[in-house]
Amino acid sequence: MLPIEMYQGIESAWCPGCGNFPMLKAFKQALAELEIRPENILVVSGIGQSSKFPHYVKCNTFNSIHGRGLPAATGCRLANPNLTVVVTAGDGDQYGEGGNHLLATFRRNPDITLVVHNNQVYGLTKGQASPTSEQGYQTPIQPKGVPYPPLHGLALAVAQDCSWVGRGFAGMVDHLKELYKQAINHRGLALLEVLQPCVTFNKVNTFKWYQERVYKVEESPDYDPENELWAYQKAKEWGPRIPIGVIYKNPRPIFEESFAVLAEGPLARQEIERPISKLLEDFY
Amino acid sequence: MLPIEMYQGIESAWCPGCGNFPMLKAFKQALAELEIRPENILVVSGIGQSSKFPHYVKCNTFNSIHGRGLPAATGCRLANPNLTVVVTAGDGDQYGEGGNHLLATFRRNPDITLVVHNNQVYGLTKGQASPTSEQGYQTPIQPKGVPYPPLHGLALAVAQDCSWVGRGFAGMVDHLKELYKQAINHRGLALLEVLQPCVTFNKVNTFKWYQERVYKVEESPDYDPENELWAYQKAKEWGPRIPIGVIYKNPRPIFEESFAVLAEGPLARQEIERPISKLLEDFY
Amino acid sequence: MTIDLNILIGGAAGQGVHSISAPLGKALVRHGAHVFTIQDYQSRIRGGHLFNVIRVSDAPLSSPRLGVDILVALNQETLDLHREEVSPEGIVIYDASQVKETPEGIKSLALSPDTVLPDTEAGDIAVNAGACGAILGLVNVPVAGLVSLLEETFGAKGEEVVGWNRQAAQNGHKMGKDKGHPFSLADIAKPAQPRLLIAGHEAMALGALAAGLNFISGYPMTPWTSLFTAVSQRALEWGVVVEQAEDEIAAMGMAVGASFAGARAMTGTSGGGFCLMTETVGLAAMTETPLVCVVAMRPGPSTGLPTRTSQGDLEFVLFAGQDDSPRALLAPGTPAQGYALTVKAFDLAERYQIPVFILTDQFFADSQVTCTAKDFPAVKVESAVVFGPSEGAYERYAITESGVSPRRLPGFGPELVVADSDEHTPDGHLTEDLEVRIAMHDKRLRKLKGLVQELDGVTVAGREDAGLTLLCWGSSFGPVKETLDRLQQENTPVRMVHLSELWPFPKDAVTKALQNAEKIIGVEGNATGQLNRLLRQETGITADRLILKYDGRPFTPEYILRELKGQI
Amino acid sequence: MTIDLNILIGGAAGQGVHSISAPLGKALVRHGAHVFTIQDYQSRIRGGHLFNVIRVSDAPLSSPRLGVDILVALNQETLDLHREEVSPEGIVIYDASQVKETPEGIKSLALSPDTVLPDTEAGDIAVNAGACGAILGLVNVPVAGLVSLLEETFGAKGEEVVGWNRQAAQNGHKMGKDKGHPFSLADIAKPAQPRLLIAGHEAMALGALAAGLNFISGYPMTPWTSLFTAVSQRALEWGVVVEQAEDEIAAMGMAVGASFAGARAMTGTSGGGFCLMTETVGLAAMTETPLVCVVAMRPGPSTGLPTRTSQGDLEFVLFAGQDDSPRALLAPGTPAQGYALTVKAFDLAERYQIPVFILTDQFFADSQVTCTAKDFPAVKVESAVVFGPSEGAYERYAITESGVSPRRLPGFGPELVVADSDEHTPDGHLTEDLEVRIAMHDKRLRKLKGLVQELDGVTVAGREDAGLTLLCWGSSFGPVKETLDRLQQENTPVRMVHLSELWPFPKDAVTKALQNAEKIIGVEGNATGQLNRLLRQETGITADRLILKYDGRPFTPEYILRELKGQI
Ligand SMILES: Cc1ncc(C[n+]2csc(CCOP(=O)(O)OP(=O)(O)O)c2C)c(N)n1
Ligand SMILES: Cc1ncc(C[n+]2csc(CCOP(=O)(O)OP(=O)(O)O)c2C)c(N)n1
Ligand code: SF4
Ligand code: SF4
Ligand SMILES: [Mg+2]
Ligand SMILES: [Mg+2]
Repeated sequence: MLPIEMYQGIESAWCPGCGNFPMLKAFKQALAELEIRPENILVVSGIGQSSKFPHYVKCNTFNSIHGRGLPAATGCRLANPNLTVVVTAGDGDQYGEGGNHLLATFRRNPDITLVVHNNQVYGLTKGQASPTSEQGYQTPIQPKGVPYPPLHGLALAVAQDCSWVGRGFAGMVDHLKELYKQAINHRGLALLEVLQPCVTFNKVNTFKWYQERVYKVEESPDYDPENELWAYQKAKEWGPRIPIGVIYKNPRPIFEESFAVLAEGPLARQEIERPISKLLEDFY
Repeated sequence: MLPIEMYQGIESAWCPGCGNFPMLKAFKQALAELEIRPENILVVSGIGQSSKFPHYVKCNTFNSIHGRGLPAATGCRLANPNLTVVVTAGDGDQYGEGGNHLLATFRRNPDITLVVHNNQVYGLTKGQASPTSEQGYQTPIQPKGVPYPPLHGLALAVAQDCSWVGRGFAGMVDHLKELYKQAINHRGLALLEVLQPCVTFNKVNTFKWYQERVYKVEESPDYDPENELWAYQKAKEWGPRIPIGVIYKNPRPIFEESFAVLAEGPLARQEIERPISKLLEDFY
Repeated sequence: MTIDLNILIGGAAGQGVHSISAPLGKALVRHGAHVFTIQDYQSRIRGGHLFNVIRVSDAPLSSPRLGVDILVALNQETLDLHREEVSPEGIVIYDASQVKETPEGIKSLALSPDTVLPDTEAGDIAVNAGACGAILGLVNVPVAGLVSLLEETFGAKGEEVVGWNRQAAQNGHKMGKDKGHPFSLADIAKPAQPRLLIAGHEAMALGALAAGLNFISGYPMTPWTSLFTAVSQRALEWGVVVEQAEDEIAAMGMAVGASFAGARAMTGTSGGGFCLMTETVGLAAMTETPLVCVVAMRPGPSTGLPTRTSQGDLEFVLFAGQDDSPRALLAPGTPAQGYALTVKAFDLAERYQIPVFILTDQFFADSQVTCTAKDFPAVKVESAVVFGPSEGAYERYAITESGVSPRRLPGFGPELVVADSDEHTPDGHLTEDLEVRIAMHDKRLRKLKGLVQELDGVTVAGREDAGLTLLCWGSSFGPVKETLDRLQQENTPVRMVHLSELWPFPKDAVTKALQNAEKIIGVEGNATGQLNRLLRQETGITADRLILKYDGRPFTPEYILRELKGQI
Repeated sequence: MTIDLNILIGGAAGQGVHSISAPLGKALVRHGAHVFTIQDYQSRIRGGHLFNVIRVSDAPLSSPRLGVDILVALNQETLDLHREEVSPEGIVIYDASQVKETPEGIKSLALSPDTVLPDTEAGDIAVNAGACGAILGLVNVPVAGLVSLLEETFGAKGEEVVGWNRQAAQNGHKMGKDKGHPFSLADIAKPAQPRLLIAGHEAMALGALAAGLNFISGYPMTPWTSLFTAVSQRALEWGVVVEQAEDEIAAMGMAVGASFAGARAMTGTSGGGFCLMTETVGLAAMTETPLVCVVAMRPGPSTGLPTRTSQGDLEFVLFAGQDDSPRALLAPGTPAQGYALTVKAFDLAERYQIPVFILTDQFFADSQVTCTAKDFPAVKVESAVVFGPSEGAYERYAITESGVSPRRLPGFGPELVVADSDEHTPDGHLTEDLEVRIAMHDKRLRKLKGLVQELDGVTVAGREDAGLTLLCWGSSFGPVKETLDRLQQENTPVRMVHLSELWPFPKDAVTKALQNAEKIIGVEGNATGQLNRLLRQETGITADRLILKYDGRPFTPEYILRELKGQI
């Protein structure tokens, strides 16, 4: 285990009490326990409160644009398969603006850990509805409430054969840390959605609200994360009881393996020799 | 029943034998039987072979840009809820470029019939892989074959509580016509995916290939389209047997109903009176 | 102007800076003062540092200025950061429960929940309403106006809260008064007609509503969000369909669809989101669908400084989308222009069947300016849609001299409306015919000929014979205007030319305004002089020098004057 | 040139037009002729009308021209559409099984499966290879070269297919020969060095590979697809990672990510897709990530004419993305330039850490030109990345005089690489500091100063003292060059100035090239003269007249000469 201080980033700009803080703690703890040194990890993000996350961890960082963490991260993996790549995304970032990349990335199954900070709200832009906001949730844009039901990120993942699907809760740091570790260790795309209370804007889905509802799914008598139908049902369970833990495990080949050239390591280390005379042969 | 000739559009530019032709026939037949006159229907499309469809039907048409049929169609419904709105999309168009709108539209549930012409290939751009191309399918861009498995459009729809989900086959025109009728009559978002052989580029998923695999799901002894789990399993069934027919029915309120102003009919017919003195009151 | 007071209220995000400045500004306007406010905030929700500045005068104001007369410090950081700016006669009001190092060498007034409202649980309310009251006390304005305002504002929160506010305001007022009146507004007379205090985006929201807007779609993005919110808050009352889209592509796509089907539609965003809309700009142009789109600028490139101001998207918006396509581009400089140009945007979009863009920025969006009802003339909403039976076959894209074809809506009669993003025949179907292509492309671009006749938006001020002309556009109007006023007061002759209607470029009007200019200095909120490039491209005229600002903060007269040193 | 033959091969999509023109062009080049080909096709897969034109000469060719000497009509429509263009001495070869109305008043040769390869099931092969052979027969070129070419091409399809091709070619050759040799290429000498026939996008694919490309992502879109395909087809052999993205946003995002992590990355698209990439242009600029992006233009607005040519996206690409950000923009005019500028693009991107754009179009992409190996000089790939231990703390965005900071890659040592789309400190973390903002924005834009020193790309041809200068850019090079040659042959003095490196605008070189120009006529493939606006903006110089074309078809010397009538 490495010292957790090793991962100290710059000072955060989050609100006091934000659910992002325990996530940060759990994440650093996970890295320390996995003994992944700062220089070997790359955290990619979009834009949002959650996307400031990599600045607060000492690591390689690519803080990209709203909704576009996944394409950038996929490119990184395709250039250097030695990097441990984590994407930290907001619920708006990934399920709203970036939804199309989510669909495609499920198919690709790159070796990326995708952490969706689900606070059921747009934090950074001051409290508009996110795709996971509950129906009826009132916002400055929808004073009568969001007119339709939320998106089911985990169910989409299962339906699309995502190779690892889990949910954590920022209010349970140790449990969350273990999930981070499993997700990072998983070879392939791991979607880890974290219930992350936004203490400033979301007055409905608070720490207390989640606390009253979450349960550790691995403690269920019928726990069966390799069973797609079981996983699908758990992924859709959202109400008086909300499951947290590993919901689906579906080992599949990773996308990077389909490129022979990547077997030789990072592209930046490979010699490039392409004699123009050979290239021209087709055109005589 | 209206005469089918009423729906005669301009001459088509599709390849002879294309699966789009029987779709066109079934669609016109459905309109004729439903007695929807050309002026009361609006067909919206993106860009692709399938998106030329509305030109070949006599109707109001909004042929938009690649992947963006749904947003435009949603806007149309929100301006005039009297219009019968159908979107004709390609598999690339809707599951590739337009995937994010699909996710959001499932949630909204506008009263739109979304027809995805699934030929498992990019037709108009000459045979590249589409999101539904089978793993291993060889294309000019992927000479070794598509490296990952296809997208499961119908399973995504079920997972996201789409209010009507069905699949048709261009090789079974009467069955398809009935599906068009049901989808159009359904109040809410109806996703009708049609297996539409591309005789020019897709030499794998041919009429014959589909013919050997499709079966009418409504004839299954356990047929139960109002049961989500059953629907989910059928939506994922793709192999030696491929179900066609109505797969999921999940009646839900339509999104347009959440706007009081639309209860008064099309926006273009409503008087607008906003005295500036009233508007200014907040600012004194 | 005989009075010119700058009140800076600062603290951490979440501490209540707006709760002080909002009622204070209004109370001062109701009292009869002219007020101009700006907001300066970081891209964070709690903590950090933000401030509002309320400038107060007995004469009309159009700009912020440097310097502070009354500093309200809700925390230590505010005091540390702004103490230097306070004028020697100034005063510091501070929250003594937060500020640990008492300001020295300057008059000061400590407030805290304990001193303003002892023995209550009013907390922040005490300091916020107390500071408001104290400021009014300091400037010798009766507290009654503020009290009734607080009653209006907090009425819904119950009698206890209203009571706290009332009491805190009164107690604060007394504490302020006890300090004497270093700055007195007592002599300001109430105007015959009440004035209003309104921000640029608010004025545009009213313009849109007055112009008949009944559909708005958008995706949140600072600084566009304030306009989206201002409309949405009024949507239920006025029957506007509002939809928050999944992304900007959908926001624009829905607006185009809605407009096609008969709505008076608007969308908007900021630079990053506009990137995602550019494809649909072409769709609107090609399908000849009316559309109003607001682009609220902020510094880039990329995410840049999300909550700051910029004038950096002029060329981008002008040329966004593939190939040549017709559009109009407006950029208001004041709330009154914001209102008028929004109304004009809807009208041009409707009559020319094109996308019309309005460029704003954070400075314009958030700055409140004192206006009168006359700045907001009533609007007659006119539709250019054709209803009723047609003579002969209907062609959506009939070739006409003006480039504009009679527009019908789908579903309102037997005429079919066929629209296509591909090049198309007059009846809307796709074609690859060479002649039709040329005719259609010409037809679309011909609209610019009519459009340019309707544009002008050139405001000229100052001395005709001045050797120096300041050229600016959009939100820089106010700071440049005040620069001009100050120079004229010093008897330095100077002129200004401000453009608010930028495309199709009003060549004739601009050339006329600039033809006798001896020396032109461009003033722009970007790093390269985008308007100046456009000017040269369109007229051959080019500025002799540029005064540029791209630190995300608005121009001030002081900044411009400093840059002008040696030029006059 | 003493020989100038135009061979037009037309039919419905799917009939085999390419199967005739591809081997024919190659065979003629191997024979020693100069060949220039164009493709004209509709946005459909089967049916409709498409044609290729193969122009053949004994002298170098750079342009298509009007007129037809040999018309190959695979169907009636081709005959009907192009009969008029055939010169009186011309000849029509037609597929008698498809063409029902025999051409009259002109020499003709009927082919059909039955006459070329009776009693086989060769079908289309008979007519396709037969027509190839017939043309060689007509122009008096031995058939052996064609036969071995067909053997190479169809070898993989088995002996039967090869045999049919061989036989059909020989039979066709005889049939052609029997018509006599209205046009003889017999005197053309084989060049000392073999020549090659290559299209613009193919040359760029080679340039990219030679420059060390090892990552390409894209989404299909005509005419960009041909470049994406040309690279992908060679990817396995040369170790290039290829990914077809879900949309253009992802295509560009992946390329930026890959480049950040150390790949030499490229992406591309056409106008509509580029709209979706514009946000990521800013990301690349802000994070200072090298990137080569090809924008293959086609007529718009919006979907427009998807398979046609255009020069309409110059301003769009130049100003795409919010606020001012550094970039370079190149636009090759010939395959040789396409190769060289692609190599240059990778080099500039790498050294300046910016996005570099290459503008092409359908005409450039698909036109094959006869070249020699000398047009494709070997490339030494140089990386500007820093490896190895650092001295002191590593700052990704260290402020430097050139604006370029030492670039490291994540995961290659203890130095952390922190990149951010927000405004950031030298070590990459987000900041709202005003001074840092100014310093960073200046630093980024400072790169343009170095860049402009490296650009030139001004080709001047013709008589220095000519009264008339034709100004053009990108793919119009060839047609303008031939216009010049023809005018000079008639002893009309004329000059041309062609620009292939457009941003940062090489002001000095262009001003120098144009300073003595008496009359400038701009030749551009768009409706408004985009280069001319840029020229005026950057230099104050403006064309006296514009010759514009926006019907989706390439310029021809005939078109330009016609438009020039009365101007010289
Ligand atoms: C293209 C684009 N659109 C919009 C924005 C504005 N924006 C910044 S963050 C954000 C949403 C934040 O919500 P979420 O992703 O849920 O993250 P959170 O702040 O809640 O962690 C938005 C809309 C942007 N930066 N870029
Ligand atoms: C933004 C954008 N990207 C790419 C294209 C090019 N394009 C046109 S159609 C098409 C895909 C066609 O495939 P699909 O949607 O499956 O329709 P099909 O032709 O197979 O019916 C593509 C990529 C485009 N028009 N616009
Ligand atoms: S706004 Fe919400 S999500 Fe953002 S930092 Fe504050 S509490 Fe956290
Ligand atoms: S390419 Fe395929 S999908 Fe397109 S028209 Fe031809 S057969 Fe149909
Ligand atoms: Mg969120
Ligand atoms: Mg398809």
